[in-house]
Amino acid sequence: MDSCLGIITTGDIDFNFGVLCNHRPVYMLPFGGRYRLVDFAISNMVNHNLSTIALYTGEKINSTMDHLGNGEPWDLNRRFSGLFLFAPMVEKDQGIPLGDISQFCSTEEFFNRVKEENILVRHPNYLAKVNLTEAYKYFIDSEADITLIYHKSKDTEGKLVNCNKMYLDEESNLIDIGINLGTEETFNHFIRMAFLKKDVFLRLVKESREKGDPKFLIDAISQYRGKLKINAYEFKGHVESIKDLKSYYDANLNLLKEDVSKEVFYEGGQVFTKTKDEPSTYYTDESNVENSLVANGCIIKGKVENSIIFRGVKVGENAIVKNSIIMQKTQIQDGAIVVNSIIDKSATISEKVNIAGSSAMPYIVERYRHITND
Amino acid sequence: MDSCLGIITTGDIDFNFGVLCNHRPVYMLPFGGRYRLVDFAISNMVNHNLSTIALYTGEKINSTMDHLGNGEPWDLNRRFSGLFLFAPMVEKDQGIPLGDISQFCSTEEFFNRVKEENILVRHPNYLAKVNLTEAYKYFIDSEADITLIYHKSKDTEGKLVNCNKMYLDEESNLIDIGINLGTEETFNHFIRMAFLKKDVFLRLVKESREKGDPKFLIDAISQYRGKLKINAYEFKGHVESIKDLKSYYDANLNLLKEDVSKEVFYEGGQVFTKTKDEPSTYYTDESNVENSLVANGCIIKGKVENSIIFRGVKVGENAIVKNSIIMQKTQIQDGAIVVNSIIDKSATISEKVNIAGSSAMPYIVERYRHITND
Amino acid sequence: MDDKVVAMLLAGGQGSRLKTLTSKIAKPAVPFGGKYRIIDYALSNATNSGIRDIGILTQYKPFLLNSHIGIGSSWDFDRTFGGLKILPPFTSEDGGRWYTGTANAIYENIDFIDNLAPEYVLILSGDHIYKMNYQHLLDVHKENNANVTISVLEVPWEDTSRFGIINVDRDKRIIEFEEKPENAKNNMASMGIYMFNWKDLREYLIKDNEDENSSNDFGKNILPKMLDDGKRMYAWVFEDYWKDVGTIRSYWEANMDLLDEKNTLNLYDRDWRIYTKNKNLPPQHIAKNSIIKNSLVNEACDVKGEVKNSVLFSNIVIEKDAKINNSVILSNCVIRSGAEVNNAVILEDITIEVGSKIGTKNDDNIYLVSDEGILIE
Amino acid sequence: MDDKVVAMLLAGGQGSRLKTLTSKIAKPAVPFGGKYRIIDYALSNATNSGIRDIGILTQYKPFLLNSHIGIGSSWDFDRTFGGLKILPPFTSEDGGRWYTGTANAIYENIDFIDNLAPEYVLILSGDHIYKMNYQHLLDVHKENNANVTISVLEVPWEDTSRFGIINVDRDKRIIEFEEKPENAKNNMASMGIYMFNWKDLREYLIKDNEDENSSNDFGKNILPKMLDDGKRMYAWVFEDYWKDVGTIRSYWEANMDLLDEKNTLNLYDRDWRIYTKNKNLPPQHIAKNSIIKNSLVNEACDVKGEVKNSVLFSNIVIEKDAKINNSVILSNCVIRSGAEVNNAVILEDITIEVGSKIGTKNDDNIYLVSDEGILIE
Repeated sequence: MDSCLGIITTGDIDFNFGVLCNHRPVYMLPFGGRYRLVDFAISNMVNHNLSTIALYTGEKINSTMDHLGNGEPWDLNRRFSGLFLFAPMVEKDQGIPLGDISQFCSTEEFFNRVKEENILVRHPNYLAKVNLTEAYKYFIDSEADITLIYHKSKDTEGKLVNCNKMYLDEESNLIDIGINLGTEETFNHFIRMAFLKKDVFLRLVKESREKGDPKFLIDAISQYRGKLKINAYEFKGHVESIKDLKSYYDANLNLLKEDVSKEVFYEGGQVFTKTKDEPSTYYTDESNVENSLVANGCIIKGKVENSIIFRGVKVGENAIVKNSIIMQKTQIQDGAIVVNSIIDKSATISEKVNIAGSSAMPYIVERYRHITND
Repeated sequence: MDSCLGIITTGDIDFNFGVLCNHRPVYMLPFGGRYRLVDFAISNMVNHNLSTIALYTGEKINSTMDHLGNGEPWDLNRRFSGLFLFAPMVEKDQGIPLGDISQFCSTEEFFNRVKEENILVRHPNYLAKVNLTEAYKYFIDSEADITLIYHKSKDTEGKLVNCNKMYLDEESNLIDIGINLGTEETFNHFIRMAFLKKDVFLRLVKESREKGDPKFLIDAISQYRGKLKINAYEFKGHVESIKDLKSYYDANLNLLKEDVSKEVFYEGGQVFTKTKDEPSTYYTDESNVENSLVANGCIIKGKVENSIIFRGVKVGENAIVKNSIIMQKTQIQDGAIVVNSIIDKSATISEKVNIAGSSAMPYIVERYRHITND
Repeated sequence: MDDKVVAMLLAGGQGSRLKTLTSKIAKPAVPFGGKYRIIDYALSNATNSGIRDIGILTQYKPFLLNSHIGIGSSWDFDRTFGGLKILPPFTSEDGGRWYTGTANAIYENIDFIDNLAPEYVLILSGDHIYKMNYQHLLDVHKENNANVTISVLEVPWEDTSRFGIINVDRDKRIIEFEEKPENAKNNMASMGIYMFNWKDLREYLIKDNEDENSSNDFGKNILPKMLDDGKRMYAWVFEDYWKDVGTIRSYWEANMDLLDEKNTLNLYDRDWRIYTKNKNLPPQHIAKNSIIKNSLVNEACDVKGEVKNSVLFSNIVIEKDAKINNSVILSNCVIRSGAEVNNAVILEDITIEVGSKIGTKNDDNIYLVSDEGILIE
Repeated sequence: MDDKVVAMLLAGGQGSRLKTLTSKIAKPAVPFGGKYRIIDYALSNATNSGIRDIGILTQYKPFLLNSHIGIGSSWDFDRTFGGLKILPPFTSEDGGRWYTGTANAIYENIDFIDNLAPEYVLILSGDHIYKMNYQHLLDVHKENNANVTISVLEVPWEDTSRFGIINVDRDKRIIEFEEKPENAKNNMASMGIYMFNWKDLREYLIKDNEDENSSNDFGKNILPKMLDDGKRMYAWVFEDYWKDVGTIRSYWEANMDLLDEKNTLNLYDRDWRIYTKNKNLPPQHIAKNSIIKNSLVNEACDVKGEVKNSVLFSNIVIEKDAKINNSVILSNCVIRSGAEVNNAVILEDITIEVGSKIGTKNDDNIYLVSDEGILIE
């Protein structure tokens, strides 16, 4: 895959995540005990030997710079390729223009400079450990201009309403692409990941920019069906589409299923992230932990069940944590009870405080908050 | 200086530099053949063992990230300290607020986290190779809350009008600080560099933010005279205040004076910058170079006089470059004549084209431009 | 640190009393405490003490140690100027020379130290587990205007015959060395941590090298010689946790010590972290109906059985109905269903088969399990 | 590269014919071309060819080489996984062993290569100046389904007795080796660059190590043995610039070659850069009334005199009225006013005093100037 460039483009959906995204873009959401969402996209690409990766950052760029820095955890701290971060370009008097097309345009020089002739574009809020080597081979062998990656998703509960739905002919060429409204249980779910020839990409981007419309690459692709050879590659693994609080919560708890965590964490390459030098986790004599993922650096004295515990969390004596996501360095003090909740980092739930959300909508505690009974 | 944090804060004066600052903040202006302005501030601090340095970036952040990246050229790619970049925090519906006070406020967490108890604040558009170890010792020994660094500047030509002028008592305590209008030839020129106790810094910043005014730290300091122990340390070396095109041009050409280049480049520590792996510069049999600074990777076939030549520049046969600044990878083709000009990077001056500015106002060519006779 | 200190870390030890634990690696590379290697303690102490330049003297089976240390980035030693250098033996016109003793290893690298031009040289060993701020040692060294300052600690009287014992006057100035004395006058033992003025050390290294009868050792040659010459030599008493894991039993004990919440070797102290090469593994998974009590568990473990009073390294599978007690299990082991493991140290990549049993809950033995079988100590 | 290649770079050579140039450093560390060291060519070729893993075999006076290479970041080899490793000799239970020959150096590091699990191993030498895309060598190797492919080049017939000569059939399959033959059948010489299948090489290294009569050398032992066994061995002809700077004269010549604009070792080729440890020095200053013609000048030079047909390294002062002709001047030299230097190689940190004169414009000698005086060749 020497000749493929990786692009991570980011949607404008921060507002779907309430206080969790007050200070971070969606792709920086903590996930799976010690990661950020974006780690999965980057690691997947690195594991398939992409050596140049560009991330179009959100507006709240400081957390991104701190986490990704020079790309060292992904071995992307290279002199001649590696990780490139592009902050949104502000237009005079207009703020940041809508959509990713204008951002691609403003960094045209970068695309001209890199040697790679093909591009993989993906959205970091879709979690899918695609065998990119195989998918790329399909893209190259089929001599397509664009190969879209999709998943045959079954959705009985309407969780995937408003996702992209694709219609394909027998040879997997794209007929049409639209919005899933749930008329069929199983549909071809476009997971916002695509290979494009670089010249095709640049043509789409420039023509769309000149016309002023569409604003998003994905819409541009859909407008060019018929004019270009666009086909599709089926991904058969586990997909998460993280588009709001509920899907974020569910995607985390899905990791407690053994087959899901095997695929996400172990098969087809490691997931890399910034390391923190935490010691092992210590379980006291009184601890009682079941069906949970626990990161390092925790001290667990109480009861933890069906939960995701991030690095450096403390769960006090007789405290109970159930069906919850507890982020980095948060303290659940003695006797506190936390059920169906998401507690952002460095928060404190004081002694004997009870908090509980419903499984349909978790209770959220903002970072650095100190929740007391008063 | 283990206990001193370095802060580089940036002014809002991009518009004084015309096309040179269309795509970069002032502190990213190329300087001295292979550097950027900000390199001098960072290197000076590193040479005096400051190990945590924060740069408040301009809005056009991409060139900053590319150049400073992880801080490697300054050995600031550290795990537990090193270089921190803070992009301007955008306020909802209001854009970026005026002044550096609000930016310091938005990163209060950083100041709380670092161990250092004192702060050196400086502006990168003031070039001054201060012996910071000595100045810091003065600040500590005099038990001041704030020590301002100044230079006894002589200005007969009015070049320093509108710079900050200070009045001091015999013990170098601050009496007043204002604007130089040129009423005296020699005055105490505050070079926008100061040591502050961290708690004093945080108090100034927070109180000013609450009152809504002043917007800039320097104005806040001036308002607190009398209330705090504020004294001054005299810097006796070479100062450049780069505030517009003309002062930028002059500051570059001043490097052709042997005593200036000795001080700026050699004495009191090296200047570090991102390296480029250019080979040595090659001079042909026909070349004719006098009184110029030439960086590596150039091929000089023509005549170069009183000029600053950046890395990878080509000067063609019979071409003439005089009193000019030629930036990275620009080509001056055969027979072209360039006098009193600043040519930004990767431009091309075609064969036999003549361009010339005046010494009072150099002629500017934007980056990537191709200047022909047609 | 204000004055320049270069640390020289002796990491060539074979550690043969650790048996199969050191059959493929040097003692400093032995895994410890759930995720570390022994050398991490000395390296992290150096970083946390503000030391910027460190030379690692290697000789015996250095592969794993080299790849563990890498470019030193885990300890923030990957500097453009100075930083960490691994210093193996080398050849010159006169042919190659292996390091013949602790002092000789430093002697052969005089050029390395001269290049860094330090005021002080700190000699460390990569064999011990402790947390120490070397800045304190330097402060005392400077206060005393000493030529050398040795870090010492109180050992049980019955152990004095295993150590280099140091006798001092009331100002802690050293008046006598006793190398493994049968009847010690004192129970203050040298920890093998020396702060030298480089000028002094340099001179004595050169003299020592010229002496054909010398065994080129700090404890046996350099230090006694300096004492004979009336140099100012001081002791500094260290009072925190320190362990030389010289045997399998002491190795097992030191790991078990970590389970004691009152142990001063507090791994959770954020102001004095122990750094190590990070493997970037996923979180541990604790299954339904599993039991974990008083144990340290590292990343990528999958616990479905019972774990009590034990230290689990990374990527270990404890199957359903397996029972682990009072044991140290190194990375990548699998304990199959129904197996029972007591008082054991299990080396990397071992599978304990279904239903097998090692030790009993109350016996006094330590079992070292490697692919060469089980050693009982 | 698609298939995994590990490069092993032999950098232990003493290079004694280079006299004072190598009195303190190994030959691969000798400065060359205004800002490089000889080993930069092989290292940069490896990086530019897409090789990710490289082992550097050192033995002789490795200090400067070690600090030059550092963590390999100049060549982008400072990787978290794999990357560059310096491989000095080491000890095991059986005691220490120095590398006894080129093949033995690789044999002793079989574990290192096995860990990386490559398909191919590329043997390189750090002694030569050339630009080569090793991918081409691999392509030919794979096309021929070869066990080993050797890079060869045409040498003048009169020089054949100094080289290992390789005789091939019309398909470039090797049929005979002649080690420094008096009457060569051919003028194709081995460049000491071998692409092996690791499986094959591994087998032969082990066999060779068991053979007590072997001198453990690729050219003398491993390759002839493989030929005897009927292995598929091919030659690949390299047709660009290549120089083994074995003597002071050839060293001087190779530097002078760079001043020829038609030289194919184009330093300005941005697609095949030569990387080196960067010193971060200021630009060069060319003063009023100075003269520079047909010369390469590096950073931080201050030229006030006359420089013609010369290569100036960094931080050199040429005072007013000093004259430099046809010379190579290494870093940090000062040529005082009125001095004249012709056909010289001046080592680092030398000052040529006021009015002194080395060589004459038309003589045929090369003058090697070091702090031990002037050697004439």
